[in-house]
Amino acid sequence: MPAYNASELMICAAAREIADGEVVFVGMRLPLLGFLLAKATHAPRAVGVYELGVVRAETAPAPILTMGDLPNLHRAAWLADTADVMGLLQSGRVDVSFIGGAQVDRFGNLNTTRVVGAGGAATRLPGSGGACDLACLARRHVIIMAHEQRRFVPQVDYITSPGYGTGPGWREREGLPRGGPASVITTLAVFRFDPAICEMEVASIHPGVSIGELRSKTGWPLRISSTIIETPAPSAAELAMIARFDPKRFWTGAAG
Amino acid sequence: MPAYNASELMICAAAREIADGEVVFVGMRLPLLGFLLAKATHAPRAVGVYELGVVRAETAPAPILTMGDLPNLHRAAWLADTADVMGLLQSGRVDVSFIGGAQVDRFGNLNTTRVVGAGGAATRLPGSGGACDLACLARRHVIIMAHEQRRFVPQVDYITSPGYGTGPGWREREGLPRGGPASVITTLAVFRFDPAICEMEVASIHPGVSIGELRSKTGWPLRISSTIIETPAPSAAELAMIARFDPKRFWTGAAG
Amino acid sequence: MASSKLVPLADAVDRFVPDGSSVAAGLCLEAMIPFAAGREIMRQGRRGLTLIGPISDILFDQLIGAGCVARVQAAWVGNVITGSGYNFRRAVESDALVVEDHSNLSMAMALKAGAMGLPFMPMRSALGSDLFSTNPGLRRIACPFTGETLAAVAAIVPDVALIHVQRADVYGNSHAWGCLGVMRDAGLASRHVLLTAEEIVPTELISRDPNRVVVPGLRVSAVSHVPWGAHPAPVPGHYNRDHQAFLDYRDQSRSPEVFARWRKRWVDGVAQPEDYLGLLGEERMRALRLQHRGFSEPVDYGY
Amino acid sequence: MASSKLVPLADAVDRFVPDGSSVAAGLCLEAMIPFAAGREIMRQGRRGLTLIGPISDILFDQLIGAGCVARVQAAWVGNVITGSGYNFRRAVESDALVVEDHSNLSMAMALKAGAMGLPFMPMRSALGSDLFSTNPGLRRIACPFTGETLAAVAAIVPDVALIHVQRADVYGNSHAWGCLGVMRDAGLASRHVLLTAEEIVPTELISRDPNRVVVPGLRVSAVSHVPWGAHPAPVPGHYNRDHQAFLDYRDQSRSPEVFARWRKRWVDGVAQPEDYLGLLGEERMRALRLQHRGFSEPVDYGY
Repeated sequence: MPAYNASELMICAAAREIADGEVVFVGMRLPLLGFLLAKATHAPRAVGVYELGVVRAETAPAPILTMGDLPNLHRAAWLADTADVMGLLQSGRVDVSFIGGAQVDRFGNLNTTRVVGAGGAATRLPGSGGACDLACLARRHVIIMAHEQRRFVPQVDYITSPGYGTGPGWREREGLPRGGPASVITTLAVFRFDPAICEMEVASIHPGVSIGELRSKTGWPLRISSTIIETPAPSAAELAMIARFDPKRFWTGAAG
Repeated sequence: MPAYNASELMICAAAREIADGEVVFVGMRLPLLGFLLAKATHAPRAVGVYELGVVRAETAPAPILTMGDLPNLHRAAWLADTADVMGLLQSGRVDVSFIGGAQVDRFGNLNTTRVVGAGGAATRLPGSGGACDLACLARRHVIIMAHEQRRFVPQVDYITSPGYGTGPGWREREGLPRGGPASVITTLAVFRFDPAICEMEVASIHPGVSIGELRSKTGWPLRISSTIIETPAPSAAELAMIARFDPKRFWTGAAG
Repeated sequence: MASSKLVPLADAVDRFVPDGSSVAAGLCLEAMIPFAAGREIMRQGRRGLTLIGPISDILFDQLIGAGCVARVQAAWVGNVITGSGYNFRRAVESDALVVEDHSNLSMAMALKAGAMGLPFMPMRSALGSDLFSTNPGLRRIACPFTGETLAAVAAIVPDVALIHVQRADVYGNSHAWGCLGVMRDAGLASRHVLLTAEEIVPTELISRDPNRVVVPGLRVSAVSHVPWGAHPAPVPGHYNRDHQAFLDYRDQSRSPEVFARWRKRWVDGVAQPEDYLGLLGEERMRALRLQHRGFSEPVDYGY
Repeated sequence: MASSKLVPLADAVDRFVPDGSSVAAGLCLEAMIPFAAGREIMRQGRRGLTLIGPISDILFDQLIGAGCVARVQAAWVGNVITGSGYNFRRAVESDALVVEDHSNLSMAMALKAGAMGLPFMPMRSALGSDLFSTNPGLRRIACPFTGETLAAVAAIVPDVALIHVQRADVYGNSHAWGCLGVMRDAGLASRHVLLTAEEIVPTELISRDPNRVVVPGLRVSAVSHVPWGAHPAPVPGHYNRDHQAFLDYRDQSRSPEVFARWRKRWVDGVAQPEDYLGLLGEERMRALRLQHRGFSEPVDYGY
């Protein structure tokens, strides 16, 4: 079995969340690589949408670090205004989106704005960008983040990107038209949400990770799916493709 | 004095309503020719805006009958969406606009939608187009129409394009942000509005027209400005320029 | 990788414009009007349509005269250079047609709301007008921040938008240029987009200029190759407006009888889009073709 | 006939960006960021600005670090490829900066309301989020037609928009291409538009393609010729993103002390925009220039 790191495993897991032909609001970093991997493997007809106003069905002709890099604009299917692609999102035409986060709770509420430390001092983070819009408006969204106890908290300090709020019925009451988190891909496991209670549960655990480690790094009593499996490891072919999209290992480097 | 007809006189009067450097929402027919005449004479820096999404500072390179004719798009300053140019209008960046009408009342309310005949039968007209928007949103607007008793009525059958409603304060109460009719150019006279009572009064009377004729063709007691003058007749130079813009006399033909 | 959406116009209309559809057309106002698609709808005898658009020149009048239409949501229906649309007048005056009066801005905002996935948009127009009396999609509201009175316009989501463009590939990617009217928002708002195109071109010709795409291919259901598909309306890059056709139409629509003759000659007698060109004649087409060219400067999307 | 608006960048900033202005920038999000205009604002020691924009990469962090900024209305402030913006963090955590949190969509709709002359726009985003806790321009409303809960976003009307484009004439007519973000609406919304352009070209080159105009010349107050004016952000048709500059900036902004050195070298030490190019060096510029070209197909606006 080829060597891989957590980033590469997460990219492969992200790619699997995309079905062929779906419209994907792509985002940056690992999700971008996951989208490119999906396009190159099982989802060649997936279409990428970027909040800058870009829609593209074909993979960019050269590696990119940001969605605004010129190869991502070259031979795009559509270059429009942010409002135009946000219209696709708001009218329910985006199947799946990806969001990173600094803090998450059991209902998939996500914080990328402001974290309060143990001593009460607040740390300011960059904020929503498009994350709040994706969490509110995509048909489903996938959360990707590092699994650490300070990040998996009983209650987030600020809801930047709404998950299921306080549980069943909350999104409807708030006026959100659809969606909610479908899964959470972390450095340790993949979680899915039980629709009856809107709470995440472990669906697959990464190779070499123990349930005990998972529990110790999660700030609430962890629920485990009765059908839990081991997260499939990346294949040599998948790793080769990821290397092609991130040749300098900018996102998949040692830091993982 | 050169021969001219009522259309040519009205075009000259319309041109005089445009000051140099103003942004003009142009419209069709006589107002279009009035705008072109103004550009060619005293208002070379006037900018034309057309509801199709066209902004142009230079006169079209060939005569046009409709604003969508290709010469009107050639070397335009901006080709955008209707919503974009309507945004200019709605945010108060259009100085003056021109509107035709089938019925008008003393407060400058205009009907181009539905006229009820003497017998009670309704005649359907084309409707607002952009006229309602111009009457609501331009800094001022100019009404151009034939002067007949059936058109100058005590009360219009349908307010397509609001004037001053029922008088002072009405526009503010309705929520209209600005504007109102500045003048009415007819086949017989030019009217302006007394701001104190928001009612039109004769500002100039066309050569050869009597006050009696005006009164007989107006469906309410006519007010006459104390500074009434005779409407200046078109000069030979103006007539030559109009002929250049309407070489086949499509809008300035015998029908007038 | 995608599959072709290129079909004959008759098939596209058959599939995407069933009886009772709401149909947006005339979205560039006076240019690029989808007259060929309109003729195909008449030929197929569609019934009970709702027509949606700001200003469609004589397209709506034709469809109304052919009995295809139950309802119109429009800012202006007539003949742009001659005034009244006689079929429209007859239909309204005989109560055969429901009309919801719009202004150009209210129509633009209704379609923008549809494009944005919103149930309404605010605006400052129409206040004080009688548009409120025929249009249930207009209401007065107070701004939640300033308290000002505004008009709210309900979203319009057409079943299908008929859009004529200069060039498209077989997947529905296309370029349109000129005055764009409400084409962008109407295309994004509609459940289906039916494109007619002057030219079918390779995909790379479109993707070499993605800012020129007005309605993205992923929102397009069918593409049909219809040269002169907007005649007698003008198409930038292809042909000028055929003013004479609009003047002639005034007389050809004055009564139901003369309109029936117009329809027989120009619609029912024309089985294929190509036959229309034969009827039009080469001399007339030559007179309408561009006499002066005006090419854009290329731009570079390299990396 | 119109008069020239071409002025040196220093004059444009001096005249149109006084202390206390609200300034929209970074309107294409990651591309075409007006970094040169930002440096000139720092050089002139502007104070009390409100910065407005969805995602500005490190531009806002620089202006905040230089002490120019009192308030930020933004969706995201940081360094796109490295994460946190350290000057931003320090300023917020020391209460030296007021932040109104937006999402990209709420910012787009706030500027669209400004562009359309409306006091607000509805949207379906942000509901259930804590953006409402810091942003007084967000309220919950009920749709006047459907009764659904929506968010209302108050209009933003910036005093000035800083917009970098590929080419402009001296009157403010310009072409911009690539990903356009919220450039169109922000330009239309703002009281003044200050253009910086890679190239100054004859008017006819612009008017030969009027669909390529994003912000119309009549809304532009000043044009400055600033080649490489968006560096280190990318500009389609001109140069790629200088990733290394963004990586370097992370380290150059970790503390006020190292940021002061960055500022001295890259801002205060650069009196003229041309001097910046000297500092950058020909070798670095060569590496960033386009290696692969990708020209658009011309279109014809003839008649």
